[in-house]
Amino acid sequence: MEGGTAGARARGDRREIESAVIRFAGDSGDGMQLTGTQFTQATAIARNELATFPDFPAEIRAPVGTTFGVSAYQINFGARTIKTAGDDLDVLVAMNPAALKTNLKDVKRGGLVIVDIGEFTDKNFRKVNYASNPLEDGTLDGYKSLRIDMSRLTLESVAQFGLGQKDGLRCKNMWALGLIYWMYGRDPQVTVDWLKVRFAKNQTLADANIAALKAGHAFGETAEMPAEVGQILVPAAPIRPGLYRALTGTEAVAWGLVTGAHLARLPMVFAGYPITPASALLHVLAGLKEYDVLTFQAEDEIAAACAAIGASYAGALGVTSSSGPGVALKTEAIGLAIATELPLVIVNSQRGGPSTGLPTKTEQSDLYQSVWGRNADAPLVVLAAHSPGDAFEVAIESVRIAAHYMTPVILLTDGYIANASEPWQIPDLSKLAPFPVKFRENPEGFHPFLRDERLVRNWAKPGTPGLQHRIGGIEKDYNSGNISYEPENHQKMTDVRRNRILGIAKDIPLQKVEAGNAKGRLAVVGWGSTYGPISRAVDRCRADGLDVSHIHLRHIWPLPRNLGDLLKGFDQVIVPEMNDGQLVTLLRAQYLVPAQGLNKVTGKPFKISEIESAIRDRLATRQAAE
Amino acid sequence: MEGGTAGARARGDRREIESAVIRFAGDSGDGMQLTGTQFTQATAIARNELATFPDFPAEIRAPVGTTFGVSAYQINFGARTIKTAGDDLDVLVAMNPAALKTNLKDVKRGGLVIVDIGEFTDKNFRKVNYASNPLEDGTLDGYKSLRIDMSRLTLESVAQFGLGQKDGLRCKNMWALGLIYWMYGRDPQVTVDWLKVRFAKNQTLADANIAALKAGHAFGETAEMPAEVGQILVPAAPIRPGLYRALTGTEAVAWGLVTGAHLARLPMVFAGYPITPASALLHVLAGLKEYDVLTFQAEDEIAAACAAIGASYAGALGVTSSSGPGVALKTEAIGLAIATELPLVIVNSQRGGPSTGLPTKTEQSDLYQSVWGRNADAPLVVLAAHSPGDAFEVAIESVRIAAHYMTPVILLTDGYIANASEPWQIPDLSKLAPFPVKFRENPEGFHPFLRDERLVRNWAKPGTPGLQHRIGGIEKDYNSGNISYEPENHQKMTDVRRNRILGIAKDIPLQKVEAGNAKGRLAVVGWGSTYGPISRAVDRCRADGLDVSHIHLRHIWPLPRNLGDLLKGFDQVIVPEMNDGQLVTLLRAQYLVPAQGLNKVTGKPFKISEIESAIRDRLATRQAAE
Amino acid sequence: MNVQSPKKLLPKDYATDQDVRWCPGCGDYAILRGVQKALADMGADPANTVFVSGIGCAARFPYYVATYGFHTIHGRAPSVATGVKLANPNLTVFVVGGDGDGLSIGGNHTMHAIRRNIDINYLLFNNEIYGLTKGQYSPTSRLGTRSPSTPTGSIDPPVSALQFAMGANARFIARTIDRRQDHMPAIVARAAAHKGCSFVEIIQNCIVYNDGAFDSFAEKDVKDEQQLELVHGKPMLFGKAKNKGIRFNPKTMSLEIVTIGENGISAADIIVHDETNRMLAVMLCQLEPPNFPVPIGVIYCNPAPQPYETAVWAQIATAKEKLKGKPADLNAMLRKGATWTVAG
Amino acid sequence: MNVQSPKKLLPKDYATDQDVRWCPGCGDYAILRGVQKALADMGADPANTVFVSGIGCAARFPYYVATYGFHTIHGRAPSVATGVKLANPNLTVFVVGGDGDGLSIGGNHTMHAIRRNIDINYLLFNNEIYGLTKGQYSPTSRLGTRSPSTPTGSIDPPVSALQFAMGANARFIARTIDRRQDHMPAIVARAAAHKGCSFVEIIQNCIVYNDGAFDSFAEKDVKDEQQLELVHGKPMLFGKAKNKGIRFNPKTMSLEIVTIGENGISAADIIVHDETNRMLAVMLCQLEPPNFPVPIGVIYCNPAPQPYETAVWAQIATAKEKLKGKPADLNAMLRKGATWTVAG
Ligand SMILES: Cc1ncc(C[n+]2csc(CCOP(=O)(O)OP(=O)(O)O)c2C)c(N)n1
Ligand SMILES: Cc1ncc(C[n+]2csc(CCOP(=O)(O)OP(=O)(O)O)c2C)c(N)n1
Ligand code: SF4
Ligand code: SF4
Ligand SMILES: [Mg+2]
Ligand SMILES: [Mg+2]
Repeated sequence: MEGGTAGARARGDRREIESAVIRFAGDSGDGMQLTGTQFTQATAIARNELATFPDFPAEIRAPVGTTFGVSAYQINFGARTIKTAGDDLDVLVAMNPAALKTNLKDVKRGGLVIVDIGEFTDKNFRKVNYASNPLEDGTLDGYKSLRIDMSRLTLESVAQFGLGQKDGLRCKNMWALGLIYWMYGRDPQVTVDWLKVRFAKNQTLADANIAALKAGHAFGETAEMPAEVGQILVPAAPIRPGLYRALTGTEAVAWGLVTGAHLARLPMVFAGYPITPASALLHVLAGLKEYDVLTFQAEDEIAAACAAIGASYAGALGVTSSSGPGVALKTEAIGLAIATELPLVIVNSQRGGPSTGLPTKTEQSDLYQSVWGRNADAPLVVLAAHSPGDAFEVAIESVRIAAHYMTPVILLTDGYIANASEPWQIPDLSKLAPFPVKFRENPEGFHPFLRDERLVRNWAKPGTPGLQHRIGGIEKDYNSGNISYEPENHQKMTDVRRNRILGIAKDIPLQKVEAGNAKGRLAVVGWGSTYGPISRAVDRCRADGLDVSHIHLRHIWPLPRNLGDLLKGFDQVIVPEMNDGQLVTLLRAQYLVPAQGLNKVTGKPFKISEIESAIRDRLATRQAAE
Repeated sequence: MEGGTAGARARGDRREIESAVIRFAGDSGDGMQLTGTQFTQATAIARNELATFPDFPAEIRAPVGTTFGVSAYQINFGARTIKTAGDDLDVLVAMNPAALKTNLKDVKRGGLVIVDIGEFTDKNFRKVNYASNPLEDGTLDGYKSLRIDMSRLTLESVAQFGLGQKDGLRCKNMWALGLIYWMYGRDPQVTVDWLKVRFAKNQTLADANIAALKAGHAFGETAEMPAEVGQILVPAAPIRPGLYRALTGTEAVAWGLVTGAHLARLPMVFAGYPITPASALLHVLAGLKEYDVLTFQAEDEIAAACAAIGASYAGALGVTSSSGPGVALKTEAIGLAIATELPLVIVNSQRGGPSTGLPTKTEQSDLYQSVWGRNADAPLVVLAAHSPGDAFEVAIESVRIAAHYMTPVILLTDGYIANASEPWQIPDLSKLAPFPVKFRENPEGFHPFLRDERLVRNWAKPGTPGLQHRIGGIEKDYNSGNISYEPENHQKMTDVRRNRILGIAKDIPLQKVEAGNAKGRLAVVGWGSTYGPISRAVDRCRADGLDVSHIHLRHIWPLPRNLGDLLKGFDQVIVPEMNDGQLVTLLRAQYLVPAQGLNKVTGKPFKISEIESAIRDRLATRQAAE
Repeated sequence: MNVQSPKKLLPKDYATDQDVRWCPGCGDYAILRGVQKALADMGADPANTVFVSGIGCAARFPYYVATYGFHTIHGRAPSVATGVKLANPNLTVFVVGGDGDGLSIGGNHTMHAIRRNIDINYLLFNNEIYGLTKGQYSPTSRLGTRSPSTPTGSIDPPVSALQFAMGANARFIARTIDRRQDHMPAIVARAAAHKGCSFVEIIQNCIVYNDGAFDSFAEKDVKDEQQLELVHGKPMLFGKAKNKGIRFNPKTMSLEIVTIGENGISAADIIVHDETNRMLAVMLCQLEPPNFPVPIGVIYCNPAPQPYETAVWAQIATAKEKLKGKPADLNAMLRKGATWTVAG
Repeated sequence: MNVQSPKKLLPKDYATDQDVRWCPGCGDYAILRGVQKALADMGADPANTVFVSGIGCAARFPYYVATYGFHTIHGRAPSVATGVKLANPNLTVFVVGGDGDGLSIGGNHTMHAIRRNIDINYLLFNNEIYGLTKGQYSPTSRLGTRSPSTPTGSIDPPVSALQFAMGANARFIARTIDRRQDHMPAIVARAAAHKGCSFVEIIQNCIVYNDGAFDSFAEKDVKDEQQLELVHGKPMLFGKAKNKGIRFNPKTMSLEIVTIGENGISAADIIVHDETNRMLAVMLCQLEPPNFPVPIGVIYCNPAPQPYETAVWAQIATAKEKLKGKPADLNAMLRKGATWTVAG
């Protein structure tokens, strides 16, 4: 079972299990994200498959000890394919009462809770409205628990470095990590190395953190641990040999865009305005200047979109990025790019809405906005990535389509994909086939809206002698590119805009079935970051002999040519989405298939079990009805 | 036949016909809009039914004599119900070669073309690329024509007033109007009276224009007219007795909003930013200050939407208005109104797109944007008006829903409705039932997101003692209204936002069938300004015994409760729209009915004949296939 | 303005029950304290006071003030506030926002609120950084600022909040500092009392992303030397010994620092602050560290005959005069202009 | 800037084949003429010149200039132009827009383009009205303007384009007038030659909706008395007899009109124009009719060491130095940071 301990058996000293889900939770000042990232790294090196889910608080730094200041990092790792961060927790590391309070409900019954009792003080209970000490009042009934005064032990372990109490306690996360490393038999060296680099300018801090890490590890080895805690082995997964790294969705998109631009032989101008969770893309790209990436932090999203459009007009690849509310602001500008038929990539890292909503939580509720969210008949291309690794490919594909079809492309990711990290086999980019853009250079017979057989206009960049031309948002004459208010011409241009985009369907792969048959009783159709839980849920059900298939869309618009036929081959279609039912609307309208939504809007990814039980329900109900 | 001369027969001197379509076309400086408006007025007083279509050039004042400077005004009037401005022209008045060139194709074969030969000069031919004189080169073959040197005759008629040549020629439109008044037996007095008011400050101009008008009229009476021109009688229509006025869609919306606000007992704050064709609403409302209307021209559309939202927060009815590109800019702000559950009316006078598109032309392509064009799950209410008279009612309904359901309402009109005018029986507003808003006043147990059984929150306005509260765009706790990042709460609030809007379906009329049966072979489903041509086309087909029904939607979201069942009662459903297929998508997705689009995107309204032949085609094909 | 409350409220009466969620040590806490004190000093009626904000750390402010409040969207607070004030001119309306909110995405609305002179009180918390989105540089960040979006340093010259406001035709501008609790409440109260748009820059330390950016003049130990505290009618003196002053040099048309008693400088050479002198205000806005002390206090105050909303309502009142005291008759509205009767 | 064209072009060579669609008599025609002459005078290479505009009558401009051109959306031309210039700094980029385009909806982008100091040349056609949308008042319309949206007169004080630009930290501002064909080309050429953002207000008569708004100073017969033609290094004299001048009054800190030969005034009292003096520029921007002649010419020009896009590209160049002349290796990008090998 994903996130489960099924298959546990003893091997040597260590209990062997197939997979485990651990969550580190603590105050935002406790460094839980770093802890999680380090554990991920060590786990990847130990050749487990894995997936992660970082969950930040909305506040920058909420007051210490409050529930809304809790930061958490979850990792699911195993000896077999892992596709989600896991439903329920095997182990929760709770660095304070707030972390316990907000996370305990996710621990599976019988799971292990590790707490730093040094933080379990009356003052801290009050901050989170615990009426009594949860370690004593039965709150932990039904869970295993390990109660350690990590604060004190950490301070002792770093005493020699003469740090103050505050700085000393900052090493607590490393102490906890050391202990977990011991539990799962990880080599702490990767973190030792990393600490040396990170604190290169402050030897004392490096030493203290290393000491805490080692102390935590040693504590595991030497302390009398309750039998049920013990040491655990998650054997190596059958991972393809090669060079790996941890990849977040943000890095994936950044590197994919850069790669795409290089393959298109275009310099890239990225214009953005900070917004959670999209800002990180700007940050990563800002550090890639040597790869012909120019980044521009504009005064707002509108300016960012317009600067990207200006850059495309000037012959670069214009890219802009935001999340829902920011993309909303870009709407009018995107219309201009559609009307002038300029390449433009718009990355939308979706977050919870409406309005400011839940900015740090994930959601996939901008599909409507992407496909239909513009005034007038304004078709463009919409792609969605389903994981960090996938995002790399989809970003390249976005660039290819934008540059070769002279169109805006919206690339959808979400807060989950953006922040999650997964081990990624690093591809050899020299093997990718380039798709260089050919700019118009010949003045003979030129006008800016001359089209090829795919209805794509030629791209002439300022600076080219003899190709001076004017474009704009007013309707253009099909034959000359000049302004035209002619009724029939407007119809023709509307047709061209529609058909050019629809024609892209010829240039994308047919929709494949991820798992299961191409016909059958139930298709589960997903897009974006629901990939993991759908995939696992379908696998589980299929393992039980249920006739269910998984179809996952990368191309949201235009849709793959065969999708309609594919869907019609199933008795039932359900569409799990982290929104109130958006793709399902598109599919129903397109194909008149009675697809049904399975919707979750909580700011959290689906659990496998939620999708699994929906699948079982559907098949059972139908069976009963038949 | 609508726009036809069927039923013509002689009566006295005048040839009697059932209806006629006339278009006045000339340079934008020629005053064609005024001419048309005057003729409309006189025709209404003569008790004909009528509909009009003003068509402006995109330029403010294009150079004289150019095709892109042509301004036209079309009127269809008759002795029976008139629902469109008419397909083809019985009479074209072309004040110059440019007007002839751009309008001749719309004249029906055998129709009458009246030209001012004073403008048919070589210089003017060159301006419009006429290689030869169209009056002589066969261009007018197949048409009747009346060639008059109106320029000279006008100058002669006003010679006594000592105007210069330029000012004198400005009276030409009145001369032409006089002639047409004579043809159709209209009383010029209404225009004489109007000229006196209009030129109250310039007696000479008043006199000159009146003289020109009378001269044109006299010319008809005294000149030897070709027999086929003669005098025409369009008998009075069976019009309901009462007090009438001419009503444009813009006036209708303005007055409807004011009426709605009064019925709701709310002051109104209207915040807009000029944009064609929406600006006129701001202009009309700016003149209604004494009716508790505050108008505010903001620095842009975003500021306008936000000011309206601020006004609603403060306890007024906030209204904003724009057309497609401007509404696009308001998207993020509308999301805020959705999240904070504040009343807001957004009037969208749709125009041709994408981007700047065809700003002065009509289109109904913002349905997608209205229903789906926002980030996140962000439901609101969408209403559409189908004519000026209807717009008055729909505007009132928009206010009612916004104020009583604490929600943004998008009211869709279009360039055609906004500018078209129709005779309107003036209602007695004292007979309308008020729907006063009750503000929260009791501090007992108050929080801002307390809801009633319809899920509508209470509205507490600043200034009320004891109700101080804070609202915002971040997700709110269902039970306290405070900020909440709780997963389950977000789901609950998403449900509430959806269900509150869907619940409005209980409070709107069931969908009725405009014409035809409630079941049958073909339903033609429309919305907005396609009402006229659909209605006439269905009537004609039904008169021929075809089984076709007309359904016209006012409520686009939520849809009327019975609509699904209604549509399922038809073998076929077609959806004519002046867009590339938008309502049809919504209907297919909602009801899985195989509705088909009938789309026209030319910036011009449908012709009756276009819809009629589509109906006949569908019924014939189906018959053949059966 | 209508802020008299029946019973005298204390600063703590303006606090809500919500947890304050800024980073510990953030300058925003001090500003909250200062503003709550100002409200108490003014006797502001919570029921007639509204705080409107955009998005950002600063923009969380309304949740913590026990008046009416509206946390809107990024950059648009001046527009929402304009709507509030237009709808109900009796309300005292504050706008709170950060430098990004007010000068980056919201610059245009800030500008138009100022030039339109609507009677709102804009408190701009300038920490020269984007706090909420984790530290990107802002339009007020100094050249060379290293931030996540400018890893090799920012290269666009910053805008000066106050110079910008003057360019937009401001009629009230002032500056105060998070750490100056003794100074802030009076300035906020002055802004509130001003009829028309008042613009107050409040220097705010972001302890997480821009810590210490203002220490060179804001810290206690340097403030005498590095702050120029302006008071209308008082000479522009500063320094521990109050012996340094600002003089106008007509040749260069600029202000310069002089020391009384040195080079023949006497008290008479020192400019006396005149809040109503626009040119002087423009010059004061240009005084920047490290060459000059930072001017704080009311730099410019020159009210127009009436704020915008007063004129708006006056036009409505004039229109209503037509009605001669009778209620507006909607039937009359529909019957204006040409009508005709179709007889039965 | 890279504007040298191989063969000498004439103004007419910068005209397109498109019908010019402004109202007959519109001031835009004159501006088009003036700009085409400036291009010819500068020897601008049409292939390396781009005109970017927003929406409005003014914004139709690019269609009539035989260079590259982009007619974008309302208010956003500075942003699009920024993208063009960033992508290709070798292009000479002009922005053309009306007062509504540049100061109402687009005010923020105008401000940020100016403060960022990107090397674009902003030509703002100020007709103090919304032309294209048929005559509503604009943010530069004078108080009391009756327009369709302000039937009883506008009540919001206008913004001054040039004061606004100075508030945004402009480094080049100038003004010229549609009717001053003798003056305009040189000013436009100066703007183009300036490295960094240059902002030029061009007074433009809208014959349809705001006819005569500027006649009091723009018409031929009054221009000597009502225009103050500024030339760097030359005294600020005006009047038919060139005997009136501008003097600085240090008491009021303001400019005043004096007449040479009257009240003991001599030529030495008259200010000599110094384009580089910021304070002087601010004061000049405040001179407005009817009390003062209208300053035209280059009011302020004080280039920064480098414009924005130069600094942007310099950072890129620095980053590329790491590559030591080798092409960027994407494989290296993916392999930065921690990696591990899974053996076969
Ligand atoms: C439309 C939109 N764009 C961007 C954001 C992201 N965002 C939130 S606050 C902020 C800037 C914060 O800086 P500032 O206004 O200076 O406030 P501070 O946090 O420093 O107090 C940004 C970019 C947003 N919420 N909405
Ligand atoms: C988003 C958007 N809002 C509004 C408009 C309508 N609009 C077009 S031009 C214009 C203002 C024109 O005034 P100005 O910029 O001064 O130019 P002018 O016509 O006077 O030259 C407006 C409001 C638009 N095209 N797009
Ligand atoms: S990030 Fe900075 S501004 Fe924001 S709350 Fe923390 S310290 Fe304050
Ligand atoms: S409306 Fe005014 S600005 Fe526009 S083209 Fe006509 S005269 Fe020129
Ligand atoms: Mg800030
Ligand atoms: Mg203008």
